Amino acid sequence: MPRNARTNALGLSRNDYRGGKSTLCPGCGHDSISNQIIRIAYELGLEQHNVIKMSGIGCSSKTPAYFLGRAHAFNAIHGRMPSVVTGATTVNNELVAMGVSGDGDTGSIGLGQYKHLLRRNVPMVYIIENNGVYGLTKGQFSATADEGQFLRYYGDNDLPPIDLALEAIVSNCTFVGRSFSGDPGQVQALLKASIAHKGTAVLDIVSPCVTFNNAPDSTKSYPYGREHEIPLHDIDLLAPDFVEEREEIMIEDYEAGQIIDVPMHDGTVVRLKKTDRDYDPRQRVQAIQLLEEARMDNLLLTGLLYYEEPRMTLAESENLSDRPLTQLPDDMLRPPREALDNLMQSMM
Amino acid sequence: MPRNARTNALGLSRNDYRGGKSTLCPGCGHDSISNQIIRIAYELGLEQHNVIKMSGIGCSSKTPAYFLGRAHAFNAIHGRMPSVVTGATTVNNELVAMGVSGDGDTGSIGLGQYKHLLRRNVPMVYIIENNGVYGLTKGQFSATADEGQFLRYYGDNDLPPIDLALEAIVSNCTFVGRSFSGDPGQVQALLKASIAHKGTAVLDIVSPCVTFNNAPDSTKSYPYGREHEIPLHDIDLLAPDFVEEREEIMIEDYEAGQIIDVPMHDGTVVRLKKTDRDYDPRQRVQAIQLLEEARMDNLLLTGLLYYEEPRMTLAESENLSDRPLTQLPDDMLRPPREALDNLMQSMM
Amino acid sequence: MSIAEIQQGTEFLAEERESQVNDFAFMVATKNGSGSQTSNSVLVRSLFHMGIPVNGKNLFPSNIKGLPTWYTIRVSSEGYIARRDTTEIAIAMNELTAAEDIADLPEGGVVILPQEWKWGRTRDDIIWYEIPVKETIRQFKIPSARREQVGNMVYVGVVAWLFEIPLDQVHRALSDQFRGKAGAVNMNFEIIEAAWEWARDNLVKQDPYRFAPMNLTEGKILITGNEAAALGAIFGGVTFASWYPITPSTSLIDALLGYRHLRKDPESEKDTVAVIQAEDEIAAIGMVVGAGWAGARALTSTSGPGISLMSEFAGLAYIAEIPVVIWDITRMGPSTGLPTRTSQGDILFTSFLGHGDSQQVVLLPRDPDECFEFGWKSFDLADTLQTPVFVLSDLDIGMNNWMSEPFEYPDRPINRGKTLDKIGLEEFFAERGEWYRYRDYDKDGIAWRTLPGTDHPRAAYFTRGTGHNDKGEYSERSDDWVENMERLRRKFETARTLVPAPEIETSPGLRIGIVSYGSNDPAVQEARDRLRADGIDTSYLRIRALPLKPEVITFIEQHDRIYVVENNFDGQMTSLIRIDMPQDNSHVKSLALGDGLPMTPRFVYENILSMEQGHNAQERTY
Amino acid sequence: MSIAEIQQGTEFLAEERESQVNDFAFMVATKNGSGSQTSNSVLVRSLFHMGIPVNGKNLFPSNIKGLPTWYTIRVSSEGYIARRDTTEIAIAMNELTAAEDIADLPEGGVVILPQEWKWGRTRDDIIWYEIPVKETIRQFKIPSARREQVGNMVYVGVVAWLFEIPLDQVHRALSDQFRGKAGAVNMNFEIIEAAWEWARDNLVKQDPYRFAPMNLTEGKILITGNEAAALGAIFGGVTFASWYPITPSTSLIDALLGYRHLRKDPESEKDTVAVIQAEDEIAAIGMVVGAGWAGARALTSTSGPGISLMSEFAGLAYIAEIPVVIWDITRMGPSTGLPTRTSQGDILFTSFLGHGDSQQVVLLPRDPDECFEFGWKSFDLADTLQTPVFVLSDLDIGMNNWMSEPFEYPDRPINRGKTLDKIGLEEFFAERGEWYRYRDYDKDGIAWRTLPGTDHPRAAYFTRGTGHNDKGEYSERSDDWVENMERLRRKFETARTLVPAPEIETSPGLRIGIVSYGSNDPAVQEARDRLRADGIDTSYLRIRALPLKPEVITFIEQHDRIYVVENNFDGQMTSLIRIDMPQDNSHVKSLALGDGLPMTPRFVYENILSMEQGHNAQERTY
Ligand SMILES: Cc1ncc(C[n+]2csc(CCOP(=O)(O)OP(=O)(O)O)c2C)c(N)n1
Ligand SMILES: Cc1ncc(C[n+]2csc(CCOP(=O)(O)OP(=O)(O)O)c2C)c(N)n1
Ligand code: SF4
Ligand code: SF4
Ligand SMILES: [Mg+2]
Ligand SMILES: [Mg+2]
Repeated sequence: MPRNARTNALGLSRNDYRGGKSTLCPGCGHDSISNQIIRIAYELGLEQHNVIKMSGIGCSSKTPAYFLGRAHAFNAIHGRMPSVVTGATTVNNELVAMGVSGDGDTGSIGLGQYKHLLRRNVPMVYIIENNGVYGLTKGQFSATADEGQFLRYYGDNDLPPIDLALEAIVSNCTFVGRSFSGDPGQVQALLKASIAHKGTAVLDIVSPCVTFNNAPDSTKSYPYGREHEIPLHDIDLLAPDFVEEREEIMIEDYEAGQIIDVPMHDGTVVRLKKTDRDYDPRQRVQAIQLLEEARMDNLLLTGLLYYEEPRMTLAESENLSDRPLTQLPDDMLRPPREALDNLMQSMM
Repeated sequence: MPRNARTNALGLSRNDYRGGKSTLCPGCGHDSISNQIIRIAYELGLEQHNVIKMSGIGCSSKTPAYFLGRAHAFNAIHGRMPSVVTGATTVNNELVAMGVSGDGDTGSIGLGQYKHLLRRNVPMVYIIENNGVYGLTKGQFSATADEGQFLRYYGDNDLPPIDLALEAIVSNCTFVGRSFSGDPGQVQALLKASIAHKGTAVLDIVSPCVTFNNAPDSTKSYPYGREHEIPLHDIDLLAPDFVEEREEIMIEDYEAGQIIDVPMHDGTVVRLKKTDRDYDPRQRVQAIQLLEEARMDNLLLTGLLYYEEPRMTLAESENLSDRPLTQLPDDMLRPPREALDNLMQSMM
Repeated sequence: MSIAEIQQGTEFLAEERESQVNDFAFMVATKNGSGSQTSNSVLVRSLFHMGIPVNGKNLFPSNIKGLPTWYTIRVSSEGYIARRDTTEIAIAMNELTAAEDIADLPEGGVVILPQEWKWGRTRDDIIWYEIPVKETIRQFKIPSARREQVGNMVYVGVVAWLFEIPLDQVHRALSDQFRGKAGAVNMNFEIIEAAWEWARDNLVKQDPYRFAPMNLTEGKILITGNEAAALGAIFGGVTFASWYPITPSTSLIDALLGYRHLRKDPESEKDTVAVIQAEDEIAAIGMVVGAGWAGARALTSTSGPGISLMSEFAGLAYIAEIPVVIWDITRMGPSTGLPTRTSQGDILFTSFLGHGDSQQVVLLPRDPDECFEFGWKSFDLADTLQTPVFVLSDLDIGMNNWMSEPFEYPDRPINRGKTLDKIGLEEFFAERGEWYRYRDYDKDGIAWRTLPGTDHPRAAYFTRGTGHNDKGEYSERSDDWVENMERLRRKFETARTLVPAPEIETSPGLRIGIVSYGSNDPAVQEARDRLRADGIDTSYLRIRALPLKPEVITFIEQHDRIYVVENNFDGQMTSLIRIDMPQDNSHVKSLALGDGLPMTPRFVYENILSMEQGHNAQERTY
Repeated sequence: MSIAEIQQGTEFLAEERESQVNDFAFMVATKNGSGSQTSNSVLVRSLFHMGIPVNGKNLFPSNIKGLPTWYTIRVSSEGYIARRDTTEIAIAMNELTAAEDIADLPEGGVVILPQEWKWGRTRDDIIWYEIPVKETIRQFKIPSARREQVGNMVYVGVVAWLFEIPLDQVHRALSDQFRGKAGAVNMNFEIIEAAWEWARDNLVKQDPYRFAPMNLTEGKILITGNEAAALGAIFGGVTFASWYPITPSTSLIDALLGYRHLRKDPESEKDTVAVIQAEDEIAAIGMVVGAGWAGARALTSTSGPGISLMSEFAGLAYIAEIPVVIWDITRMGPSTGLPTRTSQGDILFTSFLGHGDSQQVVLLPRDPDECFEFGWKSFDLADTLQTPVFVLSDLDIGMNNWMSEPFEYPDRPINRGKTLDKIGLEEFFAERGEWYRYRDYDKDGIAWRTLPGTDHPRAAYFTRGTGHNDKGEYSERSDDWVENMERLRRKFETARTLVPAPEIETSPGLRIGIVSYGSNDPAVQEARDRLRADGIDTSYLRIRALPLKPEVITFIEQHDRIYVVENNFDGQMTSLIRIDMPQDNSHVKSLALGDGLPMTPRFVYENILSMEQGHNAQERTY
């Protein structure tokens, strides 16, 4: 879809995908991510009434108020968004769930729920707006803060950071991306791909907090990100009609230095074009190794870090009816009188 | 110390290291682990008054009542033992903390606390008595249950198991062992080494639940363990006087197929003797790879999976006084009158 | 019996022993995990099929195998099903507790115990039957894994002979128990027969107790409260359940799984009830809140520690107005407490669950029948009120088999409350020209909601636990906050009109009233009969829900003396009554038990009797 | 002012305006994060140094930058420091709220606003001062990052000229504020001077308000409750704190970190106070429980959502008898609610925190002075009672600067309660021949404890949240359970004797009583003065702790009419009183505010006045 079209396939303008006015600090990375969501939703022609915007508590978690104003939203409690999405998507499998969380929300209080959500493969896009700090409570260390970082009241951070992408891979997440809010093109590409993914897609996006953690030596700052970001590949999204029909989804073999096509379940194809390094995101141990390297060398490697043919979603492994459970007619919600009578009879 | 000595260096008999009578099911793997704790505590001549036994809730978490009857103990609430130990060891750095937990206690409800404890490097031995099932609540799947496992009421388990040793490595734990309660010798060796370790030492011990999960096809059963256990090495503990004096603790280079000596901070040395495969537990990515292999091939690889020169404990990184904070005299607990007066003056 | 009681003595028992046919209690002491549950169930079912009103209460430890466990069975020709705290007969199968079990017997009591212990007769005021447990099973080829369980059939056979349970009833009960699996039925029945024959040939009946067929259980069923609750949920349209295992609530979910087949999608044969084991109770209620928000009928089931963990989400659901149903099968707290003992100790905490100004709606079923009823009604109520509905059952109701009338099919269609679908929303707009999520169009405090997925450009709204105006917009304005809180209070008053009314039994002129709730009902009823026999006539009000209905206060005002009977330590319902009752209520006495065991008629009877006697002694100068 | 009030009208203000010197209030409306806090603090400090009783209350949004924020400053020659809900003067620096800010002014009020808005004079019954904000700072070379903050100094200069604050006082306040950093002080002072000069040269004073030096603040300090609490903890021997960030409790921990230097180990210069940021509030209280158990003086500080999350551990600490101190700097709930608004809405929930029969000890400080006092006393109390002690402060006390007497050094040595060290234990054994952890040797419900690490072979005991006997052994026996609960009740009654007594002001013959607690105190005091001026004399009882002391009930009984003033929606203290008061209390009226703002004298005064007038109209047929 051309970017300058006035309306999209649904006849909606980009404005129709906006939300309320942001109340975040001017320049906050989170606002930029909201904008990319607005843009790709418009471009993909997302039906907002089927979208649910989910979040916890934090500056990041406020953002669902600032995009897709026509979608239902649930700004829940701190760190527990994963369970809320799990419930909502299980009872209505037609919903497209977009979750927004922070590094505190996911990495500190929410770590347990995050890991268990991933284990269950709850179908959703899970966006972590990672700034290494608690924005809303005014600048404490989060669990992704750099080791050795200094903050006025809290002194040095001597604890190693949690890598939420690595945690996702270890928890058998089948789609793990990392990006930088200062790289809107990549954020958009990953967002589009993640929406096409069946199951949980994690996007860990470095999103600087201009108020509390934007010093150039912080790995979560704009200056650092701009200087150190290393995209692993260029990402393109190819529409379904682009590729030949295939019966079964399969992953092509990787040819070094070339192109990797990752077909999604909805028919789109994520095309990864090699940049500097040869990297195939479809190898678990290699992905872990990459992150280990990134950790040791303090690199901001971005792109699709890990991808795997999606396993069953939670609703599938629970063998649930294909119809949304929220839309069952009354006669499917209450067995007939005879069913009860028979049961009672058998208990006498 | 010879095993048949009547008393140990403290003049105590092995009996003095026992606790109350176990109320677990006869044959429960957990009882065997309690016995190994009794044995090594006796052999090491542990001073029980400095030991604290910590646990959550579960059959496993009951066991501290069954060993070291002269040690203080805290049987806390389900899944939250890590935070309780963190508090206790931080305020009294002379305590030797032995935590016992279950796979449900640690892997389900407690996963967040477990990961954050590891991140903080709280000095303790963290024993997971892993049976893949909730024993005390009568046989539900835990988060370490095998994928595809079947239980009567709950059907098939379609979720991938959490590997608590892998989680530990990813969380920067510096001592990660795995064992099998049916291999008492190895359990003892690992227990001794873990007590000598400074920082969190995790022992993930497969400990069959004979009542709810002992079918031969369960990877957490006795039959399976007996058939499939592959020790990565033989482990010996060498007393401090055995080795040459060294100024600085350092890790020797690994010579393939030979012996690895891992010196501990208290002067003991953990000696690993190669068995079938060449494995050096001091390489993070290699350790992760090993676990990935174990996962794919359903192997029960046991031994010291990962070891790293310990980083600062929580109390160290907090720059706390070396004296136990619980033993400060009153004049160190309350600044003098002038201190308050001066402050007040400055606020007028 | 070593579950020592706080009430002393056994006089009550001696007094009340009106008949020795179908009017006594016995107790089976075994070891946990030894399979005695099966034997005891067989006994209960046999008696039930003989038409004798019976109850069985399992007093089990928090342990899987080996610790002492007791099972008390009471028969009553008058239909009383409350727990009796002393039993005439002890089947002492656990050597570790036998001394206490025997000591606790009343004069003239009966003990049945294994011969092989060579116990000796340590009391001469009771009747002794020594039976050959080991020897009996030795005659049979029994797989060693089964031997312990099957050994418990020996006392079944002896009991059958001694107290006259026809063997065909025992056989029928066995078939029920093993769902007709012939192998198991036969193996067990053989033992029972052998023991029966041994008893016939070797024992001399010395005691006066026996069972005789009646027809008082006809048309009745035997069921646990947790099964009933699950069944109620199935007929109430539950589509989502999330839970974390915890005794004594687990069997509710087990039953839900067991009844899921009643609700298969007829086309695909797939499930329409999602049941998810969460990683803890925070996640369990979080999922339920997400599901309820999305439009499911969602429940979770837990017990005390889980209720504590659910506090934060309960507050969110309260202020964000999400319909969810939360079962608390209460066990003894605080903290882990006594995980396998009953209690009514969560009622005060739950009714204010969540920080800040919150008040929760609570239903209080008395038995499996009401568990079934509230099982489906709770969803209608939650949807109607758009708020969490707590159902506080307890271990006694939830895990013990209760005699019950068969359940009645719901008498009204499913009520989804003020939920607008696409068409409803269009009509709403047509009628009123607007729709705002939290606007009180009907002045009952309940606003109209839409569900995610509603295909209408103005269907969406923003749900949050932070301050908002009636449009659902974020707001920190004091006036918006207060307006919303005022509407929630209006809604709570609407709730007061909608929750089940108390059951009241009274007649003009009565001056003494008993107030109680939940599982205490049988004990209160029986105590009232006994008090009546002693010339003390009482009214009775059984509370069925919070907020308290005005009837409760009126009832209390209308009586000179009120006894609030409840099974917790602090008299929590008394506190809740006082909060709603600024007028003098010093005539309200709290009769609170809180010892972990089901309420007994004796506790109620003796306490009221002595207080009333004291009162009379003071010549009404009270 | 757009923080709309539920109380209507401004008449109260007009009535009470006795003097226009040192007796009025003004309000600064700005945008959050614009640095106006500094300017407002400078104003408050200047007035304080002038000897004028002053308070400043910050009404800020839950946002980092940009949303409207208000700061109200009130001066009172009579020393009143309660919030006034209407202000005579508005410094309208936020164009988005200016319309409302201006509309809210009373007749004769004053507005100060930027010239550059070209607002026009939309009311002719108030006085307008347009000031050149942008132009003034344009004269200076100010780094762009600082420009916004420094812009706020313009109104400081104008206020100083208009209402006569000597510039040297302003300079001193600036130095305090910037801790003497000359660069910052000078830069800001230059702007202030320029604005002052502009005002002198261009404005014509038209309003009657002005400040005049007094000596009413001499020897007093200005401090927030959270700083005071931290300081109290430092002098109370805190050795461990764990917390999770949450407004408005975070600054307590920040202050603790700031004061840690007072407690360095003299030898190693290392810290003796561990402060750990936990991953959430469950972990925070878990660590504190572990530390308290091990023998530390341990605290956590949180607000509503954290209290909810702490429920389960609170119950464990209660039953396992672990001394810990939990500060709840209350904000508006339920749920996330209004995170930056004050409330007293957690008191009911907290006092029963945890499922099962639990009752918690709660302290209720009224101001920073009591925060300091309870800061150290809470540890003595927790150690003495071996139980969690909750201190319920609130956002108003915690985050606003209050005028206070300087704090008094603790008047008694540290009291570790019944803690036995090695020698103590030996003596105990020598004396009594035994020691059991939970045995009630002294019949006050409090048993003797040992700490881990005590070098004595019989020092160890087993701590658990499950049933135990008085030896600390696991027990599921009903008698053990009940015995333990009875002891805990005895302990709670001991607590009742030990917690701080209420403060009572009364004289014989008074028939009207006010009951209140916490931060409402200044409002109540001022309202009483006004009521007295209207001929309505009142007694006053200020509750300082739960459980309620008998004095509270006696006080209520002794008065004909009681007004319970509190800052929550449900009148939670009224409920707590009713629970303890079976006798008639229909003469108790709940005056509950709950709009997120600090209590005002007007709310108290007007409500009592109208009820009393209504009462008189009814000729005492009330
Ligand atoms: C239970 C609970 N504890 C604490 C808080 C306070 N709180 C609000 S947001 C937040 C941290 C937010 O950090 P992050 O998730 O990284 O989001 P950011 O603001 O940085 O985008 C905290 C601690 C809360 N709302 N609830
Ligand atoms: C908050 C809470 N939820 C649930 C329970 C019930 N519960 C007790 S033990 C247990 C699981 C124990 O499993 P695991 O940790 O694997 O120990 P195991 O018994 O298998 O050794 C559960 C769910 C509880 N005690 N507390
Ligand atoms: S405080 Fe940081 S995270 Fe929050 S809105 Fe401002 S820049 Fe963004
Ligand atoms: S149930 Fe399983 S885990 Fe528990 S004691 Fe028995 S064998 Fe051990
Ligand atoms: Mg953040
Ligand atoms: Mg387990």
